[in-house]
Amino acid sequence: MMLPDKTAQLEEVVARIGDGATIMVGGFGVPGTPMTLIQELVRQGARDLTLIKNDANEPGMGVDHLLRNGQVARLITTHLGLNTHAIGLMNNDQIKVEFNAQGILAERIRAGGAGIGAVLSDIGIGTELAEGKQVVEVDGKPHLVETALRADFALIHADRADPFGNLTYVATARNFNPLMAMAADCVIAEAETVTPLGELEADAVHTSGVFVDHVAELGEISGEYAVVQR
Amino acid sequence: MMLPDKTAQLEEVVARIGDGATIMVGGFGVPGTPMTLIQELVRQGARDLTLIKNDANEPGMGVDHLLRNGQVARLITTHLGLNTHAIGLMNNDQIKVEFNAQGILAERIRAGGAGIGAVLSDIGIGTELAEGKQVVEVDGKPHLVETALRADFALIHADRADPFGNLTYVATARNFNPLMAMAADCVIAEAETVTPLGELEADAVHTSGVFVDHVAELGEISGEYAVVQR
Amino acid sequence: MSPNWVKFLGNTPLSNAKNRMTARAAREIVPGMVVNLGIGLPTKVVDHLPSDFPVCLHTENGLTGIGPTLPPDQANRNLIDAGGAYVSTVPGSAFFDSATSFAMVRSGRLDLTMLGAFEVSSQGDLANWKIPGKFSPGVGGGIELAQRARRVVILTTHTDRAGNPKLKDECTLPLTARGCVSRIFTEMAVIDVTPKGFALAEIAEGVSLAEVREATGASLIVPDSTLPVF
Amino acid sequence: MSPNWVKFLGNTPLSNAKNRMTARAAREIVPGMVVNLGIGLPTKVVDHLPSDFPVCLHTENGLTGIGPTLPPDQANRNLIDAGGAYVSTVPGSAFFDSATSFAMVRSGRLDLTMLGAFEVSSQGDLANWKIPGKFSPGVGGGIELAQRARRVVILTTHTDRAGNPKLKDECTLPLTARGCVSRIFTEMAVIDVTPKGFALAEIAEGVSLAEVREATGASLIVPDSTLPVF
Repeated sequence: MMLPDKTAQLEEVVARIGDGATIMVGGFGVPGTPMTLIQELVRQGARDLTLIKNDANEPGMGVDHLLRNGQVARLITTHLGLNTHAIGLMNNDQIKVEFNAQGILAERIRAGGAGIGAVLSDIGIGTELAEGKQVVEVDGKPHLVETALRADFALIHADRADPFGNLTYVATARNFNPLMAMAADCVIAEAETVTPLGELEADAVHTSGVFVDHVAELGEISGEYAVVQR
Repeated sequence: MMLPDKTAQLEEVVARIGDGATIMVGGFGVPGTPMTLIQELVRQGARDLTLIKNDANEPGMGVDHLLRNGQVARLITTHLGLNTHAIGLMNNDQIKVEFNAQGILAERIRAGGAGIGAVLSDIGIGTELAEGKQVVEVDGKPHLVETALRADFALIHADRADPFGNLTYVATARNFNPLMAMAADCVIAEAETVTPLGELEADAVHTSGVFVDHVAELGEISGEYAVVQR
Repeated sequence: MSPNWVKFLGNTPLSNAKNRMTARAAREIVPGMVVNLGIGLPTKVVDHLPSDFPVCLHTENGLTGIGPTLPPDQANRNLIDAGGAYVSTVPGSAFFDSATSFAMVRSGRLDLTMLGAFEVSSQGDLANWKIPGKFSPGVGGGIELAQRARRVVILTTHTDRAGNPKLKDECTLPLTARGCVSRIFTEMAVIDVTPKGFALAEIAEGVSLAEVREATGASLIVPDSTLPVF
Repeated sequence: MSPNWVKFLGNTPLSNAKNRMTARAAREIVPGMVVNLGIGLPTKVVDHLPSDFPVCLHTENGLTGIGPTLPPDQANRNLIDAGGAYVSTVPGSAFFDSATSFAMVRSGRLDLTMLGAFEVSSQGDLANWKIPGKFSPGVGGGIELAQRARRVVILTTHTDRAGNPKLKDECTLPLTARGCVSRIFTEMAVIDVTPKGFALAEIAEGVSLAEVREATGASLIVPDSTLPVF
């Protein structure tokens, strides 16, 4: 046996994303945000999207391009503090925003990726984040039902990949990427380098290729991935 | 700042385990089973233990020493197929055994390690493993409440460690170890090698030392870790 | 399936009934699949795949990309499959923990599993883990494989050691999962589970229709056309 | 705390009120702790720890073992803290995903967090994420840090920009978590949250008791003995 090859052209796989799709996007700030996949999604123009992403990047970067291009209807996120433009869209009801506690967003995505229906957590009880959520008692204590999240697509940024779709991440560019790479029907990974099968050490792989549907190697790394000058 | 040192003598940390303790033990078959920590627990003799372990190893190996020494009152596990001695103890009511679906045991331990109360899963609905479990509907479908598991102690086998307790595992010796290393009040790791701080690559660490309380380097690797001749 | 693989299978020596059965079952594996093979007969199926067949074998103790089984003197003490066999890796293998392993299974990333059976009902119910009072080693990973692999096929002898049918109107033993089985491979026949019950799909060389009916504990739908022989 | 660290802090230049306040807060960090420092003032606390102080700094975007912040020309584009600062590693740092990061927080592995505040009530309720109609960037990781760190201390100016007290009988803004705050450091005082309400523990050099009372929006328990000055 040999492992199947999932290398693909980035343009072709992004073309599968249609209007109305739900899309998970990796990244926490710049690190781990799949800037090139996002730019291609802007170019191809699918609309009425639901994005699931930790943050909305900063004005003029990453998913903010999708927001500016009017492609986003709904955003499930944890914090928009670095993107005043996104906050403006939210305050003007031009996008709907659902805020989650950050670790709960991570757990909900992981639950989707793990094929479980929900997790029960007491995080946020007594705050407005608990409003409208089903409550279940465990050991006599109230817990919120935090339902699993899955998406039609996940856009992932990896440092290295192999043709089967095994992925490794570097430093804090890992963040939500390995979780989202488990939780979508179609997982598309951009990788800074795609190495031949066998070059990634089996113990060091962060995401097994079993979770990944398509992997595309980036050519030049654009300036959007660079250190942000403030 | 520098990271705290958690290196310890194996004998001293195992001495903390008292009668009646609940103990998670890593391993799936031989790989990843902390044979040396188990042998020390046999030598020190704490009794009336509840063990949480995927399997009961094979007769005369690993946790079977604890069973033969009469130290185990209760076993939470998934499969005893390779240990007829353990099955005999169960059938004669000398130990109480709770069987879990393997992936659900993994999720329950992870939930304990993740500080969530339970996961909701439909695995086992319609089978006897569902009996007695609370049922909650998610999106109109019944799910079982699979409560989080935590333990007083976790006994972990790692390949390499550093003094802060960062751990790496090799091959299929990983299995339940990283999950259990998150889910106990006192996590004790035996490592085949303890390397100086900084020698484990930060991207390749499998368990952050934040989860680990004590780490002890093994001297000679005993024959119990070797390939089983069948 | 590409004609290439069919040609290869045509050259496989079918020296006995079980070999013929596993060779036939191997044709169930489509290029690109992720497959989990249960202990026993299913493991033998892999011997009928050519070395360049694109497939990913998964084992629930934490490996994607299983390579050939090794003799004890070449074995890696830390590398086993879920049945305890000393296996190897292939280029592109990846290791992961038990929670991640079952995340793959439950979230639908497993295209196919081949399992053994004590009983299969004509509705596709499976019993393969417990015989009350006789055999109760625990369910291991069986429930999740049966309930969540996208396709579940069974490899089993047509009858038990006493000659009693394993294919029945209703299972009498504790269930592993309901309605999960799609197809059954035995030494006598290939039988599909359909909304109307068992349907004979193929028959083994030298076996008569009357013999199959006699050995089957439920009614059998037989096509009007000539039955393919394997 | 070892006298060593106290001596060091005694030598720290306390050139202004905020520096004095962060230097005092640094003494809250006990050797061996795992600590998460919130954005803003809390981040400055680390400047008051000696280079060999044994502590592990955690950031929720996936790093244990934060090293010094780097200037842009030395920064790693993939290595930031949760506030977006380009940080570095120390020997023994480890990276992990967002789910694992909050697993640490929720399961009690975080000994201490230092956070900012809009309001703190005399019962220890904290509001620090939302001002309805003015400021609602999302809660990020704040709820989990506030609700689950073993000790939560607040670093804040004693009053808001308009001169209104931040320490009050009841919070009026949406809560982050109830009853979570143990101690508050301001430029004027160190105040403990006790079962009987706010208790003055220390007072800043040059600040009078009357001034503290005036700036505090709730009654203040004052010890009979001389107040330590920081």
